[in-house]
Amino acid sequence: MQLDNLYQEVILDHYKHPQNKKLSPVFDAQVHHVNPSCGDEIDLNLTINDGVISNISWDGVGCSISQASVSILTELLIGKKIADAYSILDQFVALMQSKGAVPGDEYVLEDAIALAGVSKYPARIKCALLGWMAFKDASVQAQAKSKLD
Amino acid sequence: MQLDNLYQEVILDHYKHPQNKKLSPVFDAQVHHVNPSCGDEIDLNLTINDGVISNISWDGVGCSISQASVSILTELLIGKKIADAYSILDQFVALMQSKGAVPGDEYVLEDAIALAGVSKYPARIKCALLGWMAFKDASVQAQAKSKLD
Amino acid sequence: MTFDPLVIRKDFPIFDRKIRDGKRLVYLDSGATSQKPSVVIDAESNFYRNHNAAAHRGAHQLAEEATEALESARSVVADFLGGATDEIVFTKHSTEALNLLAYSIGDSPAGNVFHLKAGDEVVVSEMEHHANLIPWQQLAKRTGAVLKWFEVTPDGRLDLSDIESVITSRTKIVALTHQSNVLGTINPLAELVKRTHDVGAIFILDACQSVPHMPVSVAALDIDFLVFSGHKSVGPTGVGVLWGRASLLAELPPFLFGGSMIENVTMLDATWAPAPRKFEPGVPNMAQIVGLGVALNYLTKIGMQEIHNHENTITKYAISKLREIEKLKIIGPTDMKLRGGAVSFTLGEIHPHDLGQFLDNSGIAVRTGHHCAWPLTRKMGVAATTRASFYLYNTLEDIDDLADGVRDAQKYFA
Amino acid sequence: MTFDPLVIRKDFPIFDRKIRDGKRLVYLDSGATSQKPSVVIDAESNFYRNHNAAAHRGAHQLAEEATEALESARSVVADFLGGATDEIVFTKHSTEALNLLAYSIGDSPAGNVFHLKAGDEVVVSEMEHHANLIPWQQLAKRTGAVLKWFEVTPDGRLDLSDIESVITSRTKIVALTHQSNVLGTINPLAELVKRTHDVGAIFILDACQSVPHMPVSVAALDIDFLVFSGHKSVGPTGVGVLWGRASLLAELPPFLFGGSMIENVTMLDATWAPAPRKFEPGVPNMAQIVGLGVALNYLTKIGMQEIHNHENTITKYAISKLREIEKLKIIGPTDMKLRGGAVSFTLGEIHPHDLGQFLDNSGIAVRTGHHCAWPLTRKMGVAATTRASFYLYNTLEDIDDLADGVRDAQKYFA
Ligand SMILES: Cc1ncc(COP(=O)(O)O)c(C=O)c1O
Ligand SMILES: Cc1ncc(COP(=O)(O)O)c(C=O)c1O
Repeated sequence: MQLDNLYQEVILDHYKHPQNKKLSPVFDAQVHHVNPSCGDEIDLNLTINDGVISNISWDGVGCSISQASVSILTELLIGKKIADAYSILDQFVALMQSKGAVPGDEYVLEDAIALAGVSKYPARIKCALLGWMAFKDASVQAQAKSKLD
Repeated sequence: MQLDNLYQEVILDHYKHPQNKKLSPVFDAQVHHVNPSCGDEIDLNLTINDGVISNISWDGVGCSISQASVSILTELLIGKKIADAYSILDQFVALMQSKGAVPGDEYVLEDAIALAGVSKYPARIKCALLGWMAFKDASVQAQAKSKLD
Repeated sequence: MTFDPLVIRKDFPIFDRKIRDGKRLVYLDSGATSQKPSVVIDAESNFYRNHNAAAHRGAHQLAEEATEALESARSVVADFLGGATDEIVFTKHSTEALNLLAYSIGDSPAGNVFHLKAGDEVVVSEMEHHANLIPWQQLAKRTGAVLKWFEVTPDGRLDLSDIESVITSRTKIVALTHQSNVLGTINPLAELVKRTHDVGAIFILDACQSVPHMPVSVAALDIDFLVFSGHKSVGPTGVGVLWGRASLLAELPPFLFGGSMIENVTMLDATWAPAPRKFEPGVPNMAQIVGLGVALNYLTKIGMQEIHNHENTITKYAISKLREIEKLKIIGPTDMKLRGGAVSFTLGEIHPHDLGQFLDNSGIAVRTGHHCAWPLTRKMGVAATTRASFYLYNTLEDIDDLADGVRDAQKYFA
Repeated sequence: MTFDPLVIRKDFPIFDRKIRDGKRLVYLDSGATSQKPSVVIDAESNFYRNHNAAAHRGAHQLAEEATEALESARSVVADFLGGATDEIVFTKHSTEALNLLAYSIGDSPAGNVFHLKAGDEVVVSEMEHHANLIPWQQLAKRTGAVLKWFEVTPDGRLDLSDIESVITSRTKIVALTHQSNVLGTINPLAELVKRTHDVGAIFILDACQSVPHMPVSVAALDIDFLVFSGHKSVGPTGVGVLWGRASLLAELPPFLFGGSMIENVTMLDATWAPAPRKFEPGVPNMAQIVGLGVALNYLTKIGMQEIHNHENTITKYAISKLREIEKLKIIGPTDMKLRGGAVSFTLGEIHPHDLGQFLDNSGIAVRTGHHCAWPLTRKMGVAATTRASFYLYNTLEDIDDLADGVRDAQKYFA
């Protein structure tokens, strides 16, 4: 079934068993993002130590794609240097906007590669990106804060 | 030529030799009407004595249809009782809006019957009616004034 | 002529195409936009091919024909609504028509019947589409008027229990939807219009979801303004209608300014042509207006009552089939007396986006989300719903496919 | 490919029809609206037949296709103008686009770059179309800003001799036409834009009569906003374009309020999506937008420079032929360096309405009147003019027919 390209097992797994879906009480930055076209919402907390992402936690309502995507994101980015996280983010966004034209680098994107099928469903790209945009926003805020400290 | 139905000789005659085209200095009502779609303008002065139209005079710029139409109007309506003038006006308006479907009563409309061809050119109906609407307006004002007097 | 959706479908070329590698198109999204019959598509093409010129702007034959085509469409719309020809204003969609009203009302000087001063009240409801909510929020901000609203009951009806405290002597405008695009609820207008007029206010009807689907007569409803969109009424995109009582349109200030809406213009000032012209500056959306005329004639020929009866049959069947599905919850009234053919529902933990995607994969087009009525979905306690909406070309088979699809989705995401 | 209007005419089905009992159509009214090639007509039909659904509003295949069609057209328009995709806002026509600017500017709060306070100045010219005049008159009334204007010289050019006293440090907005729809005059933008930016004001270009006829690059012109209409650019009726600098669109408040232009909505308030979405509420005029994309691609394929050259040839020929006619007076510049392909004239005592009617009887479509630029015709000292306006499908033979027709009319009304 064509749909299985979109809903890969990895995605359904993350959807049913979302990782880090419990807001941690301590964080450097907290953001709330909404997808205005469908009403999906996410809260995301981020902690950065010495340029390394030490924690990402989240809560929210949304479709399997948005939930799985943020769950995968947390597994992928926690422990990474912030610069490396940005490079992964860029590759993920490029993959989403590729309309299925590029395969994506599995070595870099790991489980996130399972979301490649989303790029063929334009209306769902925003779902996949919701958590990533929240992360990006939070990281900017966290870094600005660390400069002030 | 099809066009000759529109530009009947009577019309071109009136256009070249317009009747009563010189504003009389005395009047019961004076109106200024404009055709906003083409910019044509008319001033019309009207005098009513004991319910009889004793004078209509006018000045203005406009196409042959509008000029001929008001010239014909003055010849037709001067000397008529106001009630009769309204009945002629109604018949003329009906003729203009007929899309060529009714011939018009020559006994009532006299020279104005020559304007029947206009009804087939919707964009020109307003030209033919410009003077008539000015007359109608002036007559209402003149009668209102006579009631006050 | 008996009503047969299978015959009607033949008029709509889109049903000849296939979805997602060869599946039959089950189009259940007419609440968002309707499909178009060939006669409408051809009317637009025919206008361009044979009569295209700037209407009301030329003394040449093409311009005359374009004007005639435009003005006959206007009288078709007037007849369809039971109004007068000069009471029909063409816009690009209902959204523009509602904004026209809100802006023009906001521009009405003191002394004008529409003038709003601080403390005057404008009434809407919690079930409004954003298009009939945000323009009034903005109007309230500009004028200092107060925005009030009817709440929605848990079963999806307007709560009219406190009608006298919502519509009061301070109320100037009441703007309500005829049928909710989310819940399907049809509102009881008689009582609302009466109360509105009793307090001397103006009643504006958002008829986007009713005019395409049932007989609507502005005279019988005794309302003051009505808007609907061509694209939801088997007509072209890019055309909407504002109907207004002649006496009110005469008093309402214009909204968009430009060519052919004027009486006189100098460098510093301008005066206006009579309605409807004063509301229609610029070269009109002529081909679309002509197409809309043909669309409404098409609907009239089939019969608005017949269409409504058919939708009732479909909706009743859909509700009964959907209610059999475990965990499926219909958001909105289930009593057919209170509703039209838009059915929203949730499906347990399965997100509407996922359900919609799954159905799409089977060729079934539904809409998911807040349906541009976000305060309403919030009020109903759901983040989003899945909506199936019906029209003259839908069949009972479409409903069976929908119900089967929903069950399959349940298995897939289990 | 060499430019051949006879070949191009074959793309436009309307030239297959006859006028007034069998006469050849000589269409010289493209300044009012252009004719449409089959590819454009078919693009609209094809959208309805195969891809019709509410763009940006569904997760189903048709909605995806509709969205894709809409957004590709947006990027075609952006490329055509030399702007970015997100800088393109679709409206129903230029008139709406100019009103959008005037209303949104008028709604800008203090602190916003667009905010106008009493005494600020808005500059237009005496040669503006009503669509680029009345919205600014109204804006001035609403805000207390002062409307100022460039005068027009007797030979039909903008009088820039006092540019420094017209555009001053109090100027906030300068809104001018690129090419006069009456005189054909092309305005010297470089000087005007520079002065506008020097005083820190915003430059808005009414490009209705230029974008369809010559290469126009918003980047090269260094302007801030531009509007044009699809129907004058071989595109469908019912679609127009507002281009704006991204940074300015971001700051400009929205105009029409409704669905799909929002970020969040509660009963009392709303926040907006980023541009262009915040300016496009409601189900878009999708088929028309798609048609416009195809229209601009059609023009690009032929070549905007080629089209412009062709129009120059036609216009030069027309001016020389018309000037041979006794009593005929051209209203506007006759130097080809200063003008494009719209030629207005008077013919002694013969009223334009009569001349136009006579020409129509020979199959020749021209426009007569004040052409929605009444202050201009008054300034030029004429009640009305006859206007012949040219486009890619016109031929020298069309001009010969026009000149012959004018002479015949002279005899007829002598
Ligand atoms: C210079 C100019 N500006 C504005 C307009 C208005 O265009 P539209 O009627 O398409 O809105 C026109 C066309 O009539 C025009 O020629
Ligand atoms: C109830 C209601 N009102 C207003 C609208 C807005 O219609 P449009 O987008 O055609 O302007 C819609 C459709 O989306 C609707 O369902």
